[in-house]
Amino acid sequence: MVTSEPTHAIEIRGLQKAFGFTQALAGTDLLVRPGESRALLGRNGAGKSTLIAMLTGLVKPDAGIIRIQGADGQVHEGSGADSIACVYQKSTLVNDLTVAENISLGAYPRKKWGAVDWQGIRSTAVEQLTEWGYGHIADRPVGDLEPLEKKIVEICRALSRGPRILLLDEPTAGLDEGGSHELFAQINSLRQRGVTVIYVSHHLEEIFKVCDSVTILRDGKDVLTAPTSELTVDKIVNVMAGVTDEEASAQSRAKEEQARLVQRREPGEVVLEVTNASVGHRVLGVDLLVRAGECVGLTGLDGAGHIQLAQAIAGQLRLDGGTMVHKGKPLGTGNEIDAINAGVGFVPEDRHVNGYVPEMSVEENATLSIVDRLRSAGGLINAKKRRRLFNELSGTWAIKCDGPTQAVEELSGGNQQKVVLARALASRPDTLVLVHPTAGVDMTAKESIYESLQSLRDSGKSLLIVSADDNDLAICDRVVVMYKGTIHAELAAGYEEWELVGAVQGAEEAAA
Amino acid sequence: MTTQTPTLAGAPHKGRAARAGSRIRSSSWARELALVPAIALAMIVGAILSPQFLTANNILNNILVTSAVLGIVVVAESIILISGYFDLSLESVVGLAPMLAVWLVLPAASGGSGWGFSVWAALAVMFLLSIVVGLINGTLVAKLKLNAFIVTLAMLILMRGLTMGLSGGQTLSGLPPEFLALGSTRWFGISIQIWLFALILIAAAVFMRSHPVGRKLYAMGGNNAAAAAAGIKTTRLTIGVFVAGAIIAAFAGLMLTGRIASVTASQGDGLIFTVFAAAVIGGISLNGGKGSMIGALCGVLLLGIIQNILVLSQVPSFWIEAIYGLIILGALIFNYLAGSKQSRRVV
Amino acid sequence: MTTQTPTLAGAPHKGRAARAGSRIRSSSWARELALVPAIALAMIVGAILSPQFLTANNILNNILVTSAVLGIVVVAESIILISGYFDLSLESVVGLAPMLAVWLVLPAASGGSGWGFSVWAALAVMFLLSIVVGLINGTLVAKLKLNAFIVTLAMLILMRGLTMGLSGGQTLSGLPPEFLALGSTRWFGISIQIWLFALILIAAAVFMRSHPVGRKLYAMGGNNAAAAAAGIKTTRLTIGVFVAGAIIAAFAGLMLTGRIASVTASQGDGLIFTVFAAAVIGGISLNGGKGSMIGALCGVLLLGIIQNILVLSQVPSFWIEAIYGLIILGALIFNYLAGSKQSRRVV
Amino acid sequence: GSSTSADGEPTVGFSAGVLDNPFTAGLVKSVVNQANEGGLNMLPASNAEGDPAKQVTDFNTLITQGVKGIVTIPRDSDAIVPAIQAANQANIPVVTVDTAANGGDVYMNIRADNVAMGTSVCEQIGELVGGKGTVLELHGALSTTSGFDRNKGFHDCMQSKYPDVTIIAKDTNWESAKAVEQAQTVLSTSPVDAVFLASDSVMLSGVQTVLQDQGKWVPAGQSGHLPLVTIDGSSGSLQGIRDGYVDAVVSQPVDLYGKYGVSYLKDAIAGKEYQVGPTDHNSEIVEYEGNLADMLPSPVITKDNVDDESLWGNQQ
Ligand SMILES: Nc1ncnc2c1ncn2[C@@H]1O[C@H](COP(=O)(O)OP(=O)(O)OP(=O)(O)O)[C@@H](O)[C@H]1O
Ligand SMILES: Nc1ncnc2c1ncn2[C@@H]1O[C@H](COP(=O)(O)OP(=O)(O)OP(=O)(O)O)[C@@H](O)[C@H]1O
Ligand SMILES: [Mg+2]
Ligand SMILES: [Mg+2]
Repeated sequence: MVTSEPTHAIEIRGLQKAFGFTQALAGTDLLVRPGESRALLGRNGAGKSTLIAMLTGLVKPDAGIIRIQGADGQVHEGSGADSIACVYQKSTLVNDLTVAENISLGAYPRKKWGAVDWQGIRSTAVEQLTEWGYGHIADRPVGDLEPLEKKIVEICRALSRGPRILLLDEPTAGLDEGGSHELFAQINSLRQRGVTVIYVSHHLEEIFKVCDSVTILRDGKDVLTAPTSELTVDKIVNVMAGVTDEEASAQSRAKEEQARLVQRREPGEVVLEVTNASVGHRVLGVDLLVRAGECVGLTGLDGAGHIQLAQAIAGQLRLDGGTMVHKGKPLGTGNEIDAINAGVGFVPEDRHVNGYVPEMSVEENATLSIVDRLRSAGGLINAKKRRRLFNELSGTWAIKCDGPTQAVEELSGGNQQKVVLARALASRPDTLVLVHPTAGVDMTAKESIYESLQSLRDSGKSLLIVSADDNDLAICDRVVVMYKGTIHAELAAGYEEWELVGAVQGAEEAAA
Repeated sequence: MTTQTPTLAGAPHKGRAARAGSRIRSSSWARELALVPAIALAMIVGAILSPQFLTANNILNNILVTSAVLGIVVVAESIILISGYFDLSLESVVGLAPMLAVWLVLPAASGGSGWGFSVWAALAVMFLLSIVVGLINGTLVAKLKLNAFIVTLAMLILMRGLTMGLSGGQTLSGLPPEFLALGSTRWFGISIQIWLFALILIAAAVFMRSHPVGRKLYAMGGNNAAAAAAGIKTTRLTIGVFVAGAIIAAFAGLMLTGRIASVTASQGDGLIFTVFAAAVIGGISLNGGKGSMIGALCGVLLLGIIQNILVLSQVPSFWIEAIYGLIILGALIFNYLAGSKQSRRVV
Repeated sequence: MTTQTPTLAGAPHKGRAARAGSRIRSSSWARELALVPAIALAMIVGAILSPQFLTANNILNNILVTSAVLGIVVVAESIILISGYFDLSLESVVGLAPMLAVWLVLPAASGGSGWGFSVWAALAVMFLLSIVVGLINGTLVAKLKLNAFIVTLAMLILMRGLTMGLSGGQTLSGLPPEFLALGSTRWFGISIQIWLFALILIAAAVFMRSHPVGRKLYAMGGNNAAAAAAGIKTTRLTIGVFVAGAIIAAFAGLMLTGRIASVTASQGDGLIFTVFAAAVIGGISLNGGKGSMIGALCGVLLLGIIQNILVLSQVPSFWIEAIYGLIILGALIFNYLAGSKQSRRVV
Repeated sequence: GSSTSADGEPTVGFSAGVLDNPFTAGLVKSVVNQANEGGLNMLPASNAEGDPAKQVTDFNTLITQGVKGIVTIPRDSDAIVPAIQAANQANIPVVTVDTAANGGDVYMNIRADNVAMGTSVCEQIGELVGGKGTVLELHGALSTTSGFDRNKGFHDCMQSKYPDVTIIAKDTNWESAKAVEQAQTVLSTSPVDAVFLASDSVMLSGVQTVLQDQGKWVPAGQSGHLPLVTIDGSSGSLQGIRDGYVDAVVSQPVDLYGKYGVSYLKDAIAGKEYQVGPTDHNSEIVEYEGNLADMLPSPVITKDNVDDESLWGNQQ
C-alpha cells in the first residue's frame, strides 16, 4: 500500500513476462487515470492478453510493478484487486452450470445461514441479460449456448460485479451488430460513472467510439500512447506494424498496382446448390447458389439462421428438409467427413470448441485434415512434406509462432485463428465455408487474409463467408442477408452500408 | 439485439421463473434421478426371484447397512470428483485410519502398540493423520500441479504399506466398546450405520447444492481456469477438498471396523473400484463439475440391490462375478435406452 | 526487439524464429525423456545398495523380463489413453484370453474343456474373443456414448467372472510346448519376452509418432470435436482402439502364461493399477492427447527398477509396500523439481 | 554373491506369495524367527503381493543374490514351477511351506492338507446337524489354493456322506467385510442350521457381531445355539470353543510349518536325504507330485483339547 495520493487507477512499470523463449512482454509501461477509457492495441501476439491476465492476477509477472487503485481508493501493489472485472479473450464460463450461476460465479448472493440465494442469482442474471434482450437464457446450461450468447453472458458477468476497473479483451469478437451497440452504450454509461476501462480490439473503428486514449504494444513493449483524437486508423495500423507512413503508402501503392494487374474472372458454373433447406426452427426453406470463382457473403442477426445454414453445408448439422448438391453430387447431411471428402472446407464459429487440438503442434493442427495425404512410400507420415506444406500455409496466413512444433494453445488468439484458417485450406477444398474467419485477427493480418481469400476465389474456388464483420463482407461479390430463417435480401458488391444495416434488421425497403 | 417482441425484465417467462429454484441449477432432477428406472427394474426382479427381497428386514439390515460404509466413501469421492480431481487413496484411509486408532488403544499382547492411548486420544490422532494425508495429497495436486491420479495412487500404496507395517499383517480384534458401538447401536430399530450414512449424505447434498463453497467446487470441477478467472481460490479449495475427503473416509473406516468388530490389514483393499463404479453409475462425471449426491446415492443403492439379489439367489459361487458384471453392463444399456438420449443441443 | 527497429509485416520475428526449431521445440523430447533423471537416480541408488544390481543378469532377467508383460499392457493402455479413453478391462483380458486358449486345448482331466482344440485353433478363438471384447467396449463407448470407465469396469468384472467360471477357480497347467515357448525361449541369450516387448514397443512408438492413424488418435484424444471437424472418423477409430488394446492385452496374457507355465484364475488381477501408474508416471495424460511410448517405457522401467531394488535391499517385508509408495511419491516430487514447470495457458 | 553372512551362517531366502492376512503373516514371522535362531541368515521375506509372476521374479532375484537355500509359500502350486526350476538350475534347494509345488525338484513340501481340513469340517458339521439341514459355508477366494481346496474337501465329503445337507456357499474373497455382508444377508433371510467359516482369523469377529445382532450368538447347550465350525485356530476361535460359541476348529499347524521349514532347509544345505515314511514328529512323509511331502496333522480342536499348549492360537 502506498500513502501518496493515487493519481493512476492502473500503474504498470517495466512489466516483463517470458513463456519459454517467447518474450511476451518486454518492459511495458502503462499508466491509466481513474475514469479513463484506454484502448490497448497491437498486432496478434503483441502481448495484450498477457498484460490483461497479469492485471487480474492469472499470470504472474517475471519483473515489473503493478499498482491498482482499489475500491477503497487505496492503491494495491500487485495484481488481482477485487475492484477489477474482466472479459477475457477466451471463454471462462463453466459449461455444466446455468447461465445465471455463471454470472454470479464465485460471488454468490447469500441467504440466512450462508446458503446460496438462488432467487437472487436468478434475478441478477435476468436483470443483466434483459438489457441485451437475452433474459430468457438465464436457466439454460452454458454448454447449450451459441458462442454469441456465451460472449454476452461473459460480458454480463463482468458488468454485474460493479467494477471500478473493467478490462475487455476483444469483447466484440463474435458479437453481432446489435450486441456491439449494446456494449458500447453500457461502456459509455460506465465511463460516465467514473469506471476505468481497458479495451482491447482489432476493430479499430470501435476505438473511436469508446476510448479516450490509445496505447499500442509491439513485441511486448508499449510503443505509443496518445489521445484518440490525435490518431487515425491508418496511423494506428502503421505503428502497430512498425512501419513508417511513407513505407506504408509505398506498400499500398504496390498492392494497388498488383490488384490492377490481376484480371478478375467471371464466376463459372454453379458449385454449391442448396435447395429448400431447413434446420430446426432456425433455417426455414432456404435456397442458395455459390458458383466457382465466386465469394458469397452470408449474414444476419443472431438467430437469423445464417450460421446454422453454414454448419449444415459443412456437415456439422443435419438438414431437416431440403437438399444440397455440391459439384453435381448430392452432399450428405450431418456428416462432416462426407463434406470434407466432397471438397467442402470449414472454419468453425468457435475455434476453441472444434477449431484446433490445443496441445498439438501448430504444424499438425494446420495439416490435420490431410494427414492421410502426407504419407510416404512406407505408409508413414513424411515429416519433410508436412513441414514444406506447413511453411507454405504459415506464409499465406502469417502465423506468428515460435516454430512449427509449438502447441497451438500457446499462441495468441489471433494466431490460433490463422491456424484454423490454414487447416481449412490445407485440404484444398473446392468450396470453403468460413464462419467469422477474421475473428480476433489484427488489421494487417486481416488484409493478408483477404488477399489470400481473393486469390483463392480468383483461382476458381467458391467461398461462402459467414460473418457480421463489414470488412469480411466487403470482399464478397454479393452478400446474402438472412432474417428469421429465410433469405431476406441479396446485395451486390458495392452496396451502401445503410443498405446492409437495414437488410439485416429486416427492413422491407432493402428487400425491394 | 433480437427481433422478437421486446420483453420487460422478469416478465418474459413467468412460468419458468416460478420453477427457478429447481431449474436454475445445472443438475436437474431428471438427471439426478436418471437411475430410478434401473433401480425399479432391479427391485422387481429381486421381488420375483426371492420372497425375502422386499421385506423390511432385508432392505434395512442387508441392503442399506451394507451400503452405508460404501456410500459414505462414495460421498467423499463424489465431492472430490465434482471438484475435478481424483482420490484413489481414500480406500487406504479406510484401512489405515482405524488400524492406527485401534493399534494405539490396544495392549501389546493383542497386537497393539501397548501405549495405552484412550479411545478419544486415539481418535484425535487418527483424524490428525487423515488431515495430514489430505494436506499432502491436496498440496501436491494444487501447488505442484502433479497429477491427482498418480499422487493418490502413490499415497494409496504408502498407506496400505503403513497398515501392513503397523499391523504386521495381523487382524486386530478385541476392540473397546466405543468402536463396537458404531457397528451395533440401533436407533428406533434401525442401525446407526444407516443413520450416519443418511446424515452425511444429506449434509453433503445440502452443502454441494446450496452452500457457496459447494457451488465453487462445481465451478472448479467444471472449468478450473474459469473458476480461477472468476476469483475463486482454487488452490485452497483443492486442498480443502482432499482433506475433507480423507476425514470422511477415516470416519467410514471407523464404521467398517465397528461393523466387523476388528481391523484387518487388508481392510478397504479394492474398495475404491466399487466406489468409482457407484459414483460414475450415479452420474458423477470423472471429468469434474457434474453430478449430485442424490445421483451418487442411486448408484450406491443400485449396486447394493444387485449384490443383495445375487446373494439371495442361488447362483453358484464360480459364476457369481460374471453375472454381476453382466448385470451392470445390462443396467448401463437399459438406462441408456430408458433415459432420454439427451444429445447436446445443436441449434 | 525494440521500437527503434521497425519490422515489416510478415517478417516481424526472424530472430525468434531462427532459434525455434532446434532449441525451444526440443521440448517434445524433453517431455518424453522427463523421467530419465529419476531413472538415473534410481540406478545410482540401486548400485550403491546392492552389488548385484548393475549385473547384466539382474538387469536382463530380473528387471526387464519382469517388465515385459507389464510393459506390453502399458503400450495397449497408453494407446487408449492417448485417444482420450480408458480401459480397465485390459487386466481381465490378460487373465481370460490365455485361460480360454488353454482350457480349449487341455483334456478334461487337467481341468480343460476336453474338446481337444489344436493350439492354433485355440489361439484363433482367443484372439476372436479379444476382438469381440474390444468391439463391445468400443461400440458402447463410441456409439452409445457411455462412459468408458464404467463400461470397461463392468466388462472387467464380467470377464474376471468368466475366467473364474471357466476354470472353476483352478490353475491350469501342463501346457503344450507352444505356450511354454513364449516364456522360456532365448535369442542371443536374451529372453524372448524382452524381444517381444521391444518389438511391440517400437512398432507402437513408430505407429503413434509417424503413422497418420496414430496422429489422428492424438488429435482425437486432444479434442474430439476438433478432430471430427477435421474429418477424422472418430467413431470408427474409437472402436478400433479398443479392439487393438484387447488384442495386445491378450498377447501379453499369453506371454504371462508362458512365463509362469500355467494360467491361474486370478491372472492379471490388480495389474491395471500398476499399468496406469506406469503410464501416468511416464507422462501419458489421463485426459488424452498427450504422452508417448518412450515416456511410457520410462515409466515401466522406473517402476521395475524400484521393485527390483526393494527386493534386493534389506527392507523388512512388512514395510516394503510403504517404502515403495514413499519412493514413488519421492520420484514424483524429484521429477517435478528436476523438470520444467510449464503451466498451461488459461485465457 | 553374499552366500554367507559375516559370522559364517549360510544366507537363505524366503519368498512369500502374500503377506496381508493373519495366517501368512504369522507363518512368515515364525519361519524367519526359527531360521535366525537356527543358525541361518535369512533375508527379509519377499512379498509377491498375490502375483505368481512376481514370485518368479522374486525367486530369480534371490538366486541373483546367491542364497544357499529358499523357503517359499507358493502363491500358486502350478505357477511356482518355473521359479523352482530356476532354483534347481542354480542348484539351490527349495522347501515349500503350506502350499505345495506341483513340479520341479523340491527338497520337501511341508503342508497340511487343505482338502482334508474341509473334510474334517464336513464331518464335524454333519454330526452337529444330524445329517440334514442347511449349512452356510463362507469360503475363501476360490482362486487361491487354500480357498479352493477347503471348499472342495467340504463339498465332496458332504455330497458323499451327508447328501441331505443343503449347502449355501458364499464367497468372501478372504475379506472380513464381505464375510459380514454375506452372513448378514443369508442368516437374516434363510433358515440356517450351521455355519462353516473357512478362516476364523479373517471372519470370526465380524460374523460374531452378525450373530449377536440376530440373537444367534448363544453357547452350545442353550436353546438357539447355532453350530459353528471354523478352520485356522486363531486365539479368538479357541476362546470361542472355551466359551461354547464355537463347536469345533480345525487348527493349522503354523508353528510346525516354521519349525520344520527351517530344519528341512538346514538339512538340505547339509545334504541330508529323506525317504517316504513316518517322521519323528507324528507325521508322515509321502510322495506328492514327484517330490516328498511332510503331511503335518491339522488337529480338530473341541472343548476336550482346546487348552493344548502346542496350538499356535494358544501361543500369543
Ligand atoms: N501460456 C503461454 N505459453 C506460451 N506462450 C504464450 C503463453 N501465453 C502467451 N504466449 C505468447 O506470448 C505472446 C503474446 O501473446 P498474447 O496472447 O498476449 O497476444 P495478444 O496481443 O493478445 O494477441 P491477439 O491479438 O492475437 O490476441 C504470443 O507470442 C504468445 O504465443
Ligand atoms: N437441445 C436442447 N436441449 C435442451 N433444451 C433445449 C434444446 N434446444 C432448445 N432447448 C430449449 O428450448 C427453448 C427454446 O430455445 P431456442 O434456442 O429455440 O430459443 P430462441 O427463441 O431461438 O432464443 P434466442 O433468440 O436466444 O436464440 C429454450 O428454453 C432452450 O433451453
Ligand atoms: Mg489476445
Ligand atoms: Mg438463441
